[in-house]
Amino acid sequence: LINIFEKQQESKDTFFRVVDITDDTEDPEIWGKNFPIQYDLYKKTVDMVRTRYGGSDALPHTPTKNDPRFVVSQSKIELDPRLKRMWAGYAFAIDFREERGHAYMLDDQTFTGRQQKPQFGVCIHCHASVYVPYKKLGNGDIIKGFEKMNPMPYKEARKLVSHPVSCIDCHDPKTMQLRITRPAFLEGIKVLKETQGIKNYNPNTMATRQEMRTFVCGQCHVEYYFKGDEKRLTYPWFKGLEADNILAYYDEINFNDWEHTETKAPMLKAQHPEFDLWNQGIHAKSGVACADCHMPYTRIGALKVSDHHVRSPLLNINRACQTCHHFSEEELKSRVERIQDKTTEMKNIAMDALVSLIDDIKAVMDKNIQNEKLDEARLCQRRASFLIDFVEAENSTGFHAPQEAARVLFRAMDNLRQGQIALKEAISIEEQKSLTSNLSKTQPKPSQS
Amino acid sequence: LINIFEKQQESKDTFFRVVDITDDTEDPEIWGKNFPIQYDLYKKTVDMVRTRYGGSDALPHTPTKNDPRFVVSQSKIELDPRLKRMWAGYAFAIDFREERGHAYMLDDQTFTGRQQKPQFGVCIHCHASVYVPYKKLGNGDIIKGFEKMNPMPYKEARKLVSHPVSCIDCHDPKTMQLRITRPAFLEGIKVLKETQGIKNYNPNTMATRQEMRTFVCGQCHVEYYFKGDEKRLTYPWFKGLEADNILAYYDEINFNDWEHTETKAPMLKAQHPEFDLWNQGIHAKSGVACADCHMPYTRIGALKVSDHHVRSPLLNINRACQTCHHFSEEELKSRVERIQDKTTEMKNIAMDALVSLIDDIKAVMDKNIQNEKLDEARLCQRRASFLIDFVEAENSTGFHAPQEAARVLFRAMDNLRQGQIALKEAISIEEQKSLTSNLSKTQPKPSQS
Amino acid sequence: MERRINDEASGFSLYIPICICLGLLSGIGVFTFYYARGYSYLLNDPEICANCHVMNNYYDSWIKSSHHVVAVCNDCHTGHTLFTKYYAKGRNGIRHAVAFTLGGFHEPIQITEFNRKVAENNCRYCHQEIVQNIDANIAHREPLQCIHCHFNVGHFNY
Ligand code: HEC
Ligand code: HEC
Ligand code: HEC
Ligand code: HEC
Ligand code: HEC
Ligand code: HEC
Ligand code: HEC
Ligand code: HEC
Ligand code: HEC
Ligand code: HEC
Ligand code: HEC
Ligand code: HEC
Ligand code: HEC
Ligand code: HEC
Ligand SMILES: [Ca+2]
Ligand SMILES: [Ca+2]
Repeated sequence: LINIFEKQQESKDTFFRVVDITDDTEDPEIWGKNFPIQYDLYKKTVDMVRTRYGGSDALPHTPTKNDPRFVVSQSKIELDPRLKRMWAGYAFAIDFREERGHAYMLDDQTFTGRQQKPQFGVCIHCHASVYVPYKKLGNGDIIKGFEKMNPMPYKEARKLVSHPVSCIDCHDPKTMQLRITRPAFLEGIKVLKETQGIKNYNPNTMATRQEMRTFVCGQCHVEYYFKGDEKRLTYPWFKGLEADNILAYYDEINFNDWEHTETKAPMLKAQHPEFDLWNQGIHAKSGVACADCHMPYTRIGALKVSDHHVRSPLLNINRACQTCHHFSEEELKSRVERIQDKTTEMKNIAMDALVSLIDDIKAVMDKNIQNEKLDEARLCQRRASFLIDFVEAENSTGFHAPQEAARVLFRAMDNLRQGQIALKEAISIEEQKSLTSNLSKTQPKPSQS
Repeated sequence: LINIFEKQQESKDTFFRVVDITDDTEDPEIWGKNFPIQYDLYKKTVDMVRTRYGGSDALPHTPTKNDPRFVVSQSKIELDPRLKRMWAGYAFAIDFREERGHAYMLDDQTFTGRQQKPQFGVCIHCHASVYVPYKKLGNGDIIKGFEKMNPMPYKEARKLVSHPVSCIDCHDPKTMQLRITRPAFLEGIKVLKETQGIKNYNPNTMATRQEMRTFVCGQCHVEYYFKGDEKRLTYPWFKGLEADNILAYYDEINFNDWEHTETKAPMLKAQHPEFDLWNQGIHAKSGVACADCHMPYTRIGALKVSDHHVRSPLLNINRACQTCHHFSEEELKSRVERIQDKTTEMKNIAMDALVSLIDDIKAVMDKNIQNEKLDEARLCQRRASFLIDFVEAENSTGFHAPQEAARVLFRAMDNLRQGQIALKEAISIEEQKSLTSNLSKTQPKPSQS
Repeated sequence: MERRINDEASGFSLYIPICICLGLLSGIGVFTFYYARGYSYLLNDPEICANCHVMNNYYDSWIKSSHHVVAVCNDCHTGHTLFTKYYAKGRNGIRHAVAFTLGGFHEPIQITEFNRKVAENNCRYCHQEIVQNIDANIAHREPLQCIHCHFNVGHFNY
């Protein structure tokens, strides 16, 4: 009677361990000996297939000394030059490409044109298997290793790592349980839970299995910034996860990524806030995890395994969606694309409006106008630019939370409107000034007599 | 225990025809003799219960000669005075209230403050049981009756009807099948299907049963306008059902509802586009009909009947939603309110932006500036106002299609931005003029010599 | 996520209903159990579940489900060990007979935590082999819920 539910206790460890895997086993090939199916699927992330808005194009590239890659993905800044205006003066205006499979993460970072500007070891947190290197660097303490690697020059830190994200980054080698290994996420989620009244949150002991199926991805697919000179990787979740919360936080600590070369506005850049946006959507509310869609179970022989070929679910609709949604693949594809088309329509209108605000700010600056209203317009540019970027950089083109993505673009548009009003006022203030100064010219001043 | 006997009896019995119902039986009470359960539920639409954004408040009202009602619902223009600025010069600025149950439709129309402006028989199409009256008026032909009643003075037409929407308006008395009785819908859906390449569409012969469960509601819960002097009730679906399509159509035929008293802009009013917006949502795509949520099946003993107490589904979540969504009532309620809160946040920002555009247009007019750029600003007001109204007047507060409602408000905000730019240009053009005219004053003109 | 689960009868408070059940076996209890076909639970024929109109939807959609050829109601809704089988049957038979007679249960009907565990345990009983890899090989405080993804393999929910 006690063990009505004994079934699930039974028959653990039914796979045989060909080799022994320890907490220092970095190389996925060795893990692959015990888990050949997952390893073979994992290697498939080299595939490059396009969807309407996702996946990636395989473009041939003639290797150079600085960039030995034979194949790269399409350049987003060439496809949409407005992005260069948006990011004028920032490394992203040099090189920004469509992201592709996990297998490429380390090379793509090492050889991106953005390396023309000095980069640091902190970058590697999300582009390589750093668990073992962190441990070594910190003599067993990954936090210490993290703190040491962050401020290193990139080239130097790069020498310490050798694999893209690997088994050890997501799995506990003893139990194969999911495990969070990324210091920035451990600190970020702790801060976030505190804002919700939960103290000392530790996902590795307190998260449910279903939550872990999202958190392992949230280690990297998030908006981030580098705090202080020690370049500590920080997730800006102090006021919450929504775009507005993050913007408010950056404003509060007045953090700037760079100064816009055309308008001198203090700018912010948003990067891949998948976890952040997903959290605002109906799937998150329904407990649907990243892995449910991006690593759906797939039957191999008599076994169900998680599809370690992490990719666009639109390339795998029957497994990724149809267990929960009993509609045809075409229908489900069209639902996603309908959401994405609308997001894209709004994003395009917002981008044009942003570019015209940049033009108009410059036009006012050319008139040598300089007053507080102009600064206000610059603030509007900063905010609008960040909010648009939040949706542009988020890689589901709005799907992870359609209404929320639209709301963020709506907020951006409101800032662009206020920016135009500020410019109108900046001009009229100036006219008042010149009027009064003209008057004063006509009447001889006491001082002159 | 008697209970059990009853239950097992119930499951067998089908209804007996107590009375004979013909195609001229207008009075629901008579139908009620054959269908007592549906009739009792139908009468319940007098209930007034509030939800966060829907339902209705029962407010006491001291009867007057013009308005003998003892109870009315809350006034939306008093709750949000910005609406009076939005509609300045139009009847809605006099009286506009939260809508309530079907039982009130005829009284609320007869006694609304909007009757202070002359109204016509066309109004009655959606506020009374007109099927039998139309037939009488048109000697058997409802279309003829429709055409006759439309241009009548309201008071005169009002004498011809005596019930709110009744059984005969939705049901074929012989088969009890759903039936479309509203000329404007028959014509509107025909036009719409033509744009989709389907000729001579007739819902009564060509629609599926599930479609009919939406179409009967679409007879009235739609955006509309009155065409020409014959005041023909017309549904503006010539380019499609989306807000942009409808706006484009009105612009093309340049139709105006009224001229804005403050800015002289040619204005448009949107009304209850539930059917129009629902069509853009995921529920429509999934074939979920109005009746599925607003008239869910409910078990009375062993019988399953459609809940003819048409109301907010949030007052009936277990039947309205839980048949499809396996979440708790609280969870489902919070999902709806989360969507509605975001819609409301955007609507409020847009309303403020609209009011400030109105102020700014007036400010420019006060400077006696008059040029094509000012007219452009007025067009932006017209468009933004219609788009905001489309979401404001749609009674689900965005729920019927969350992303689409946000997209419509985004479009409105873009128009408000362009309006401000147009005003900026209107001013600078004027300055050019005055500059040149000043110059010309200083030099004596040939003509003068 | 808050799944729609009947919080009544938390999985393991097993003895209480048994006592009630014994109690009910006298007087009207017997009548109810008999007349309202509570005993249906003691038989294996799905049609018998459908004795109750409130079960009809489930019966009708079970007929259309991927499982109707391989699993009857009781394969999912009663345990596979002798004791749990009759325990669950007796327990539910009485609860449902009473609920049916007195009415006042939540509609749509919600499975109790106890019966969800019974059902998912039966998923595992039949699909042990195919799911052991995702179920047993990953040690964690709790297993994944089958119905998170496969919520209507047996029938739709109403
Ligand atoms: C309900 C299913 C679902 C969930 C849950 C989900 N996604 Fe996605 N994701 C999608 C879809 C659909 C796309 C769009 C793919 C496309 O456009 O080809 C997408 C796109 C992406 C992309 C871009 C993929 C590409 O091909 O360019 C990334 C990265 C991503 N998601 C990460 C995540 C992360 C991280 C999480 C969890 C925080 C998550 N997703 C949760 C369905 C989902
Ligand atoms: C260690 C950091 C890290 C972790 C952990 C991680 N990702 Fe990624 N992911 C990346 C990087 C970096 C890229 C881009 C690689 C590139 O473009 O070279 C990427 C790319 C992707 C893509 C885009 C693939 C394509 O074809 O465009 C998807 C989808 C994705 N990740 C989903 C996930 C999911 C789901 C998880 C968790 C199960 C996850 N990622 C965990 C860093 C990570
Ligand atoms: C918080 C985790 C994180 C950090 C830190 C991070 N990245 Fe990434 N990076 C990602 C993810 C996730 C992707 C894939 C999604 C995307 O491209 O939007 C990505 C994609 C990329 C890509 C491929 C797409 C592109 O932008 O061309 C490059 C190159 C890249 N990162 C370089 C860098 C550099 C350089 C740094 C340090 C300044 C850095 N990354 C820091 C997570 C991170
Ligand atoms: C980006 C994160 C990530 C990486 C890298 C990763 N896994 Fe997994 N793995 C997962 C997730 C998520 C699950 C599902 C776990 C669960 O359901 O609790 C999983 C499950 C598994 C399981 C359990 C059975 C199954 O298929 O569900 C095995 C075994 C496994 N992974 C092996 C590997 C091996 C071997 C590698 C390296 C070649 C690897 N994993 C790399 C995320 C990852
Ligand atoms: C584990 C279950 C699960 C998986 C897997 C899943 N969904 Fe969903 N999906 C849901 C739930 C739950 C909802 C919320 C509505 C509901 O209760 O049915 C939802 C809602 C949606 C909606 C409507 C909400 C919106 O944002 O417009 C769309 C579209 C959708 N899913 C598409 C997809 C696609 C495409 C995939 C695969 C990439 C997918 N879903 C994978 C469970 C799932
Ligand atoms: C998927 C369920 C669903 C469908 C389908 C649906 N509605 Fe709704 N409807 C709702 C919800 C939820 C609300 C919000 C109620 C509230 O705020 O109290 C609502 C609100 C309304 C309201 C305002 C009710 C009030 O209490 O003020 C009207 C009128 C309405 N819907 C008409 C329609 C029409 C007409 C259709 C079909 C064209 C339709 N609905 C389709 C769920 C639905
Ligand atoms: C003949 C026209 C007509 C038809 C047909 C019609 N309605 Fe209405 N409906 C109205 C009017 C008019 C009101 C507002 C009554 C009032 O405020 O006095 C209304 C109000 C409502 C409300 C608001 C109730 C509240 O408490 O706020 C809902 C919900 C609703 N209708 C849904 C439906 C549904 C669902 C259908 C189809 C099954 C339908 N209506 C068919 C004209 C109609
Ligand atoms: C195409 C159908 C239709 C026509 C034509 C129509 N109504 Fe309505 N009316 C509705 C519906 C549906 C509602 C409930 C939804 C709402 O109030 O937004 C309603 C609500 C109302 C209400 C109650 C809420 C409020 O606005 O105070 C009044 C009063 C009203 N109508 C008056 C009129 C008048 C006067 C006319 C003629 C100028 C008219 N109606 C023409 C369908 C219509
Ligand atoms: C606003 C539209 C509307 C009005 C008015 C209306 N009904 Fe219905 N009725 C429906 C819809 C929708 C259904 C569901 C039909 C279906 O599923 O095909 C329905 C179904 C029925 C059914 C079939 C059994 C059931 O409950 O599903 C009966 C009987 C019925 N109505 C009687 C009446 C009576 C009597 C009245 C007047 C007191 C009435 N109806 C008024 C819309 C309406
Ligand atoms: C007849 C079935 C049915 C009914 C009734 C129904 N829904 Fe849905 N709902 C769906 C389907 C189908 C989807 C699309 C996603 C999916 O495939 O699960 C959906 C999606 C949703 C979503 C996510 C999409 C969005 O717009 O964000 C929400 C929220 C939702 N429903 C709430 C409700 C509520 C609240 C009610 C009751 C007022 C309701 N639904 C009634 C079938 C239904
Ligand atoms: C005496 C009439 C009757 C018969 C016969 C019947 N049921 Fe039920 N059943 C009910 C009622 C009433 C409920 C709702 C009880 C509640 O929710 O408290 C119910 C609820 C359920 C539930 C969900 C509630 C729970 O306890 O988890 C399941 C599962 C179920 N029945 C399965 C079955 C199966 C399997 C059979 C046939 C072996 C069956 N029923 C035969 C009347 C019956
Ligand atoms: C293949 C397994 C399977 C079979 C066969 C099966 N069921 Fe179920 N049943 C389930 C599961 C799983 C649930 C819980 C579903 C949920 O909550 O999403 C359930 C839930 C229920 C419920 C409660 C309703 C609810 O949504 O929780 C009832 C009642 C029920 N079943 C009756 C029956 C009857 C009667 C039969 C036979 C005609 C039957 N079941 C056959 C697996 C099955
Ligand atoms: C009595 C044994 C038995 C029980 C209990 C059972 N299944 Fe099955 N199930 C089978 C068999 C045999 C098949 C293969 C039949 C087929 O492929 O249609 C199957 C097929 C399936 C399939 C593949 C077909 C489909 O519907 O997609 C899924 C998924 C599944 N079962 C899940 C479940 C879940 C979840 C449960 C518990 C709620 C469950 N099963 C309970 C025997 C069972
Ligand atoms: C996160 C979602 C998810 C969960 C949780 C889940 N499954 Fe599945 N299951 C799937 C997907 C996706 C497939 C389809 C695999 C394929 O088609 O290759 C599947 C397939 C199956 C199949 C059919 C395999 C075949 O093709 O014959 C069975 C049986 C099954 N699951 C049983 C279970 C059982 C039992 C549980 C609980 C222990 C469970 N599943 C939990 C997603 C899930
Ligand atoms: Ca990509
Ligand atoms: Ca209302």
